[in-house]
Amino acid sequence: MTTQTQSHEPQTAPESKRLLEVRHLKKHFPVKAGVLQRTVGYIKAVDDVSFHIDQGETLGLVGESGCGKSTTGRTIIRLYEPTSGQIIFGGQDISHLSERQLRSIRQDIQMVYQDPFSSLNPRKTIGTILEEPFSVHRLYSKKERQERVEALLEKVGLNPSWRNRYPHEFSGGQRQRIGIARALTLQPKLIIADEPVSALDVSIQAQVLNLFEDLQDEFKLTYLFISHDLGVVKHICDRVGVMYLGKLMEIADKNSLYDEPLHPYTQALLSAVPRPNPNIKKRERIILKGDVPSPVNPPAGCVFHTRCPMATDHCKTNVPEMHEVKPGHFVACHLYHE
Amino acid sequence: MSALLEVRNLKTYFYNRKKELPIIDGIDFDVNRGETVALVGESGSGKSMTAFSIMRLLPSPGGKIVEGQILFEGQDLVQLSEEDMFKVRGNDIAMIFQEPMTSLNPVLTIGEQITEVLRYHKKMEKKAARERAVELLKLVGFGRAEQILGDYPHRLSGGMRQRVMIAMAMSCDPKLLIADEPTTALDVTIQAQILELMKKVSEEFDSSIILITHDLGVVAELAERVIVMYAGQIQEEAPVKALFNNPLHPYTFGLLASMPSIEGGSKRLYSIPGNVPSPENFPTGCRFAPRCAKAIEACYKTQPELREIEPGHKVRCHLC
Amino acid sequence: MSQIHQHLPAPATAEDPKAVTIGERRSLWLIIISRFFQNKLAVAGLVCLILIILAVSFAPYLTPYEPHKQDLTNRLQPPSAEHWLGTDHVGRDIFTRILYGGRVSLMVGFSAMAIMITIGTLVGAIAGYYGGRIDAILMRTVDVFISFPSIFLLITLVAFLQPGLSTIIFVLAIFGWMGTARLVRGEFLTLKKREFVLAARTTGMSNVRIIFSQILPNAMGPIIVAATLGVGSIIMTESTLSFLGLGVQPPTPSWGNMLTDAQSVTIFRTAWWYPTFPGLMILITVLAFNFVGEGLRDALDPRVIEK
Amino acid sequence: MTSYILRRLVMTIPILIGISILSFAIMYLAPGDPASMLIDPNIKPEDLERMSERLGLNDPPHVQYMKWVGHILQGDLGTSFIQRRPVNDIIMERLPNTLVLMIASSLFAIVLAIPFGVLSATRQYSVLDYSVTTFSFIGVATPNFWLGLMLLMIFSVQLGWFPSGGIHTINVPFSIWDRIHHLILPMIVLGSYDMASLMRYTRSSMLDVIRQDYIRTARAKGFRERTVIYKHGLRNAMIPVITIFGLMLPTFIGGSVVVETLFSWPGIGQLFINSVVQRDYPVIMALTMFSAVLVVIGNLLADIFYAIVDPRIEY
Amino acid sequence: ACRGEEGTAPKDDTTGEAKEEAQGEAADEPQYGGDLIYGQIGNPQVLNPMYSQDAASGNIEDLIFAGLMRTNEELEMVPHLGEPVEVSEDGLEHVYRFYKGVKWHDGEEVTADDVVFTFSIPLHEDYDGPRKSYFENLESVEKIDDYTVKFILKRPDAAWPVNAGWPLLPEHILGDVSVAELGEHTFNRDPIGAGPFKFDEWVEGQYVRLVAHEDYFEGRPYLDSITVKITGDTNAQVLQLQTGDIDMGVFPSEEFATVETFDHVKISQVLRYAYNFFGFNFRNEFFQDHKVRQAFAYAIDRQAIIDVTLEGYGEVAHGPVSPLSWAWTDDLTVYEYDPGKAKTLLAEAGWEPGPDGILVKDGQKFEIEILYNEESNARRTTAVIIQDQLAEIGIKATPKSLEWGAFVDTINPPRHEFDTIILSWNLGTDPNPYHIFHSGQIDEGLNYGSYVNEELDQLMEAVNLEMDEAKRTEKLHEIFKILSEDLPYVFLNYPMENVAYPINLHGFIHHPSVPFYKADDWWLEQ
Ligand SMILES: Nc1ncnc2c1ncn2[C@@H]1O[C@H](COP(=O)(O)OP(=O)(O)OP(=O)(O)O)[C@@H](O)[C@H]1O
Ligand SMILES: Nc1ncnc2c1ncn2[C@@H]1O[C@H](COP(=O)(O)OP(=O)(O)OP(=O)(O)O)[C@@H](O)[C@H]1O
Ligand SMILES: [Mg+2]
Ligand SMILES: [Mg+2]
Ligand code: NI
Repeated sequence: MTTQTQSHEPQTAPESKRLLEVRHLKKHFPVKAGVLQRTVGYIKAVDDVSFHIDQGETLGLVGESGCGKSTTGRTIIRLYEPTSGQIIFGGQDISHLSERQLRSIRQDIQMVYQDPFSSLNPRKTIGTILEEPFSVHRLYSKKERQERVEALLEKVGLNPSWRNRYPHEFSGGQRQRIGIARALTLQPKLIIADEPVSALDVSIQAQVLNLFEDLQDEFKLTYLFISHDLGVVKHICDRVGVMYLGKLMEIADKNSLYDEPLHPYTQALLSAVPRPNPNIKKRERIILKGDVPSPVNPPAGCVFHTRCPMATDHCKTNVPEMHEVKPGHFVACHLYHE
Repeated sequence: MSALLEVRNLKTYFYNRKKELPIIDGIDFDVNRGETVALVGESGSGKSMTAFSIMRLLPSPGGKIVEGQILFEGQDLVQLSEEDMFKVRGNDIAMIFQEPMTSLNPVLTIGEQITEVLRYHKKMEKKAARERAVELLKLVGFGRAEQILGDYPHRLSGGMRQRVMIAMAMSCDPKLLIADEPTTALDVTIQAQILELMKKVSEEFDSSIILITHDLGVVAELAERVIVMYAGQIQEEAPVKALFNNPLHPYTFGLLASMPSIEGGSKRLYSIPGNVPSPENFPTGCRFAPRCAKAIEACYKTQPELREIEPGHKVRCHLC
Repeated sequence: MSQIHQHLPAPATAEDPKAVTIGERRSLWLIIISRFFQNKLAVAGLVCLILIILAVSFAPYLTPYEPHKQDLTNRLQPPSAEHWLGTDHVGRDIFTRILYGGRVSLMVGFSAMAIMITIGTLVGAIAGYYGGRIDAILMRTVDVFISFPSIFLLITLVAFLQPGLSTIIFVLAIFGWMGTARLVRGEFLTLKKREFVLAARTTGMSNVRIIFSQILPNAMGPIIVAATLGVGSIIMTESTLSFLGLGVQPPTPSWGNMLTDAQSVTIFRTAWWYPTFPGLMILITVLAFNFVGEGLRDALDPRVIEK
Repeated sequence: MTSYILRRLVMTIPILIGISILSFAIMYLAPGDPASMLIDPNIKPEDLERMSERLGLNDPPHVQYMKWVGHILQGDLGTSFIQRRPVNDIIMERLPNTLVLMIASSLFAIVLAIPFGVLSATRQYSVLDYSVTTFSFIGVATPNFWLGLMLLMIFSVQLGWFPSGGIHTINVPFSIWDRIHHLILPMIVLGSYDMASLMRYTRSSMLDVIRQDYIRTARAKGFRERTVIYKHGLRNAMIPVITIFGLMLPTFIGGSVVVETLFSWPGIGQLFINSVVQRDYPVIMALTMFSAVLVVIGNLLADIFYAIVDPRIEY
Repeated sequence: ACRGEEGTAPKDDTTGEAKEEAQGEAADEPQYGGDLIYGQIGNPQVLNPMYSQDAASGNIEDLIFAGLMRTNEELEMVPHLGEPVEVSEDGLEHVYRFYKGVKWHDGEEVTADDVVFTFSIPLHEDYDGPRKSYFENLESVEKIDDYTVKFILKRPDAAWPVNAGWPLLPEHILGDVSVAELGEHTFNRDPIGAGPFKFDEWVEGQYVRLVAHEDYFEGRPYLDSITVKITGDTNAQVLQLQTGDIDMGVFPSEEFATVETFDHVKISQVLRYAYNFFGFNFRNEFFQDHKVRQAFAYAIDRQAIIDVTLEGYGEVAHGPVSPLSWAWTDDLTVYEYDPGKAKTLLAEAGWEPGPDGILVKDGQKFEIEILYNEESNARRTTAVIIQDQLAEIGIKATPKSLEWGAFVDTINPPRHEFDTIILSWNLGTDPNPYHIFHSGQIDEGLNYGSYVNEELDQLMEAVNLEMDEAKRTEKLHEIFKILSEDLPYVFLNYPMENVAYPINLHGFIHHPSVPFYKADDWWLEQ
């Protein structure tokens, strides 16, 4: 397939509103084996992914475990060196900046993590944790920092007088709020939230989701929201991308995607979600065969063809390109392409 | 016909540094033959401990059944000798766990782990046990069942391991299967496979199932009756439809309302304030009162009783 | 679903900070200390150590004798009211020498431990954090040192170098840091993947600062345990070197070299107290360090703290 | 598996090079040489010079090192300065004695440590557990030379149950009982430390294992405690213990220095001390190298064994 | 054993007088048979007298090999396999004849070829053993007939019989071996000699077993075998003596009280032909002052040191000559223990107590190191006692021990890095302490302390040239007197050697330097 990929770029907004644009991003982790521990192959954790996020928008990334959601997020924030591709943030290509050059960018992109237990340094009080970004960037005086920390705590619904407490004194939901507060300290433009509510109970999850929404309104934040819970994504996102084995399968406006999923994988995924409603008639459920293949040796052609109920021989050999099938609705599937 | 399992006023306490923690504080429920009952509730509400109490596998030292009866086919498991309990576990009552990754012994092959149950409880010959194991594995959807027998667990994916666990649990035709969050660790597509499988298995073997989960979606799909637990107590018990359509307890309300659904819109979610209390400081009065939006004075003072409001629909709330 | 929303009052209280209860207020150290104090053996060990440290610190007030003062007319006297633990082969008071020897033994133990832990921590931290080639080189170095039968090297080095406390300390430390390095590396390998470290990196924190202010404090538990157990094992190794005639030099007493002096069949036969008490002191002290170390290991277990 | 073993073997090469450089450096920098250790008015400096020349001690260090390594690669550990014969011969004559002692001690350690470690884990907080724990703590805290002296004094001198040294009685025909009789005390002294630590490792490893999910699974299957512990627990518990055992080799070698001195046991530990005293560099270097290789091999074996026991290890 | 002591005394190179000999109850007739296990601490190196340099090997070589001459109990050289017949007038040619019918262990006869062969070895340029200098005075050796040989010396040497007694090696076995390879020849671990005992078995690190040489020219030894068992250290030696793992052996005086209690052994004691001393380094200006040295001599309680370190088994020494020696004199300056006098002397020398009690002179504190080697408990204890006794008079001494190799390296030229040392000298045949105190021996020799005394230098040189026995003795006495007065060392003591041997062993003579002295006469009462 030699189609000009540029033309397939999702284009829903004028360039000026674009906060982040990811082009052909690849992240391959080497797999070492053998006598000399030579690199014998690569885990193609992210394999040619392109998308963009506009200012003030929330983009959701869904997909099964191991499909490369977190890797995408972490590569964007440059925790990983991208193997290839471009990450354009605020018009600047940050994909190959050095650690020093990244320092200023770092203030603009922040991350919220999944595990409320592992994401806070257990040896530091939350006050210190929240002040750290300031001290790294040498911002504000000591007093000012304190005030800001207290204000932030208040913002995320925690009592400012708890600054001197340690993370272990908080429940999971509260910790997640602290994690969000930390992401907010440097007043970032983009927040990458990697499964921020997956570890929480429903009632707590709702609290945190609401907080995300409130903060977005208040600070005009842009989110890249990673989750495997289709319900959560539906609730909070404007647009949703579906990933499978390191590739983006479908990306569209939320309603368009949920109401009319195009990609067979998206369809299967949606049908697999149990509905908390015993009244509806038992739906026809698409049960996918087998497991996700290993990302070390992803299937040739369309990576989904091994499990796809509609796969043809064409799918086994040809990699489908992203196409805009409906306005703003892109899908990488041969079914919708010629 | 009496129920397969009748739990009567079960109290399980933990003794921790001389403190007494009422992890399970007087629960009553029945499970009928062939029925699937779901136990839902937030983390720490005592779901797993209920299951372990039934299996008499409470962590020791520390956990202890202090009161109540667990009548399984009329026989009180609490009074049973350890020796007799060996015959019940894995045979009459089987259990599968949340973590398929760690619940299989990493150094024994799948075959060994399945056949050992058969040989132990059913006194099968090696060969017969093997054949039966192959049968079971096929039943849970392994095409190349013979091959799987010789594999070690680490070679299998999470979904495959959970299927092995189910095969293992079903190997002795248990009358009751306790599934403790069997799909929580799995992806939706795999979860769908497993749920499908559990439905199939419960029909095939005509077993009763206690399904422990906190995912209301799963409950709606699989269960016939639902028990909502909170802070070691049953707050509401109802047939599945009644519960979803007409939740009586504010806690149940809360749970349902705070769930973002793929059918829902992006309206603001309802959220239950606060956190689940820890057993060390359960409130006096209604245990949910501090988080309850509708709590009245009485709620903080006296503990409500579990009352049957409608046939089959019980609730523990002063307001109903 | 929408029905339910209607049933409910507005979720006004949801974000009210005051309504949110939080767990019992206990500082980290309090938890650790209280856990430590539940362990009877550890407490016994700690009490022993404190007593020993106090005793050796206040040695001049506890005994009228001087450690080097000989009394050739009172050689090898059995324990008595005057000499609580008897006297040695040149008539020195054994109790006194045990006190002063304890100073030396503990000093050697603590200083060698400090050096050893510092080297080990640095090597382990760098290897674990940076990984890749640096890790490979450092870890091969560790392997080299570990594969060396350390006692051989100790003997050779101590024999060949100028003797003296600092040599002993140096040599003991040089061949004791590898365990710590491996341990710290292991900790760093897991900790560097923890999300709070990633968070620190995304704020733009420098690697050095991440190593020292983010990761190291979290690896302190195992390091403290290693340090505690290390003091004990160093005291024991020093005594073994003394046994081979290579330990702390007389007349400076150390528990090890007191045993060396007592290492004669005749003394064993006729003056049992002479080899017995220094030996017991080594045993008790090492035991106490082990108890405390194990107690700390349990108390500092992060699995417990973080829950 | 072969590739795994090969890889481990390749990894040992830099280690061995490092070890050889380190042991050479230490010897090279050491003061004194075997020739100069004689104080004898009849031996003149020219004699010493002549002898140093013969021993190759006057070459520049890298030449000496390369020569030495070259010989080692050909399996030639050099010629003892003192005994004037191949180091290979000397080591081979003494090695069996050390091996016998080490094997006996490790068997002694394993045979006692594992069952008691398991018992004390499964009966946590019982009297047995406390006794085992106390014993193992004391075992780890007792300097082995002191233990050795005490045992000698009590069992050999006071009670006369065991001989006080040597590996067999001289001037009597070979008898296996006589050998065992001589072996017992040194075996206990050399093995006690490792027995104690092995016991503790077994105990804590077992305690760890019995909290695992798959043990819960085994219990849920209705197995008796014995099956649960020995069939499902033990093998898993042994996995970390095996690595520990590999790491214990150096302590055995180190301990042999002390034990062989105490019990006049003519093994390589005793040889080592003698050689250090006599500045017999070829022997010292050969022995350090040799025991380092032994340790490396021990670790290699432990790793391989580990890979065999633990199916999760992919090679 | 102490190698510091071995150095100066090649084992059969001594004359003098054994002070005491074991009183074998020689009432009964000697009996043949019996095996003796002799415990020895050191591990022998090579069993070839041309190459071995340790006492452990030397002792065993005494049993296996024999030479033309040997030492007797009085430490005099006496004929053994042969005898001196003639010395040329210029003293350069020594003719020796030896007896007929002396057999090697393999049955061959010992001939003049063997003698020529043996003495040619150290003269050969390829010879790489430690003995070359021993024979530097030998020009050549010639065979006169099968039983007569002639040694031709470069300079006259009254002590030649000592060297002439060097153990013989068999020419018929080693004759074809090139001298360069001799050192590594397998013969050295499977030797054949003409001595009373025949090599049987050597198990590395364990024992060397010797059996009676049936054809020994003085008659078959009574014992069937002697096994020299290597015990490794003194504790093991004593313990094995107790448990009967060894029958006989030397043990340190500290263990006397224990060995005394054993019923199955007797103890024999004899002064060793050696003395312990405390030496000054004259490079340290403190010690240039005679008064300071005298103060040291007064401050050190030498009897106490003997009592503590040797359990009283030794004699106080005042000079560098042994009571066993023919050159012994008691006309020596004696400094009795008197710390008061020591203080006075130091005060006279200008040393005043400082604020901390340590003496000070010209702003310098009197702080010194006592260097010694970690050799035995006794050595260590000596250091500690001296340290304490010096503290009494206001001198801060710090004992410092070094392992032997490092020790020698430190005190040897060119380093001379010490203040004071504790060491001991074994005494040689020649009582002239030339090697130790002559100023010419500073840069290469044993005068570690760099002691210079011109008068003494002249005297010692004169003794070397003096041929007249009486005048020689007189001069020697003068030397000893000066040394005991001038104190380059504080002479400490002459230690005793203790040997435990089975009660049924007869014929044992406790020789001060040859452990297996006339072992062919030893017999066990069955
Ligand atoms: N640092 C790494 N080194 C090697 N492989 C990695 C690394 N991080 C991730 N991977 C691999 O890359 C693939 C994608 O992982 P990633 O964590 O991005 O998935 P994910 O979609 O976030 O999954 P989850 O839902 O489990 O978080 C996985 O196969 C994973 O094993
Ligand atoms: N070994 C133990 N010692 C003390 N308390 C325990 C122990 N195990 C569980 N608990 C407590 O028992 C209570 C109930 O736990 P349980 O595991 O039954 O909850 P659950 O409803 O299964 O929660 P989850 O959804 O997280 O599995 C919790 O408060 C927990 O802290
Ligand atoms: Mg992820
Ligand atoms: Mg649970
Ligand atoms: Ni709704």
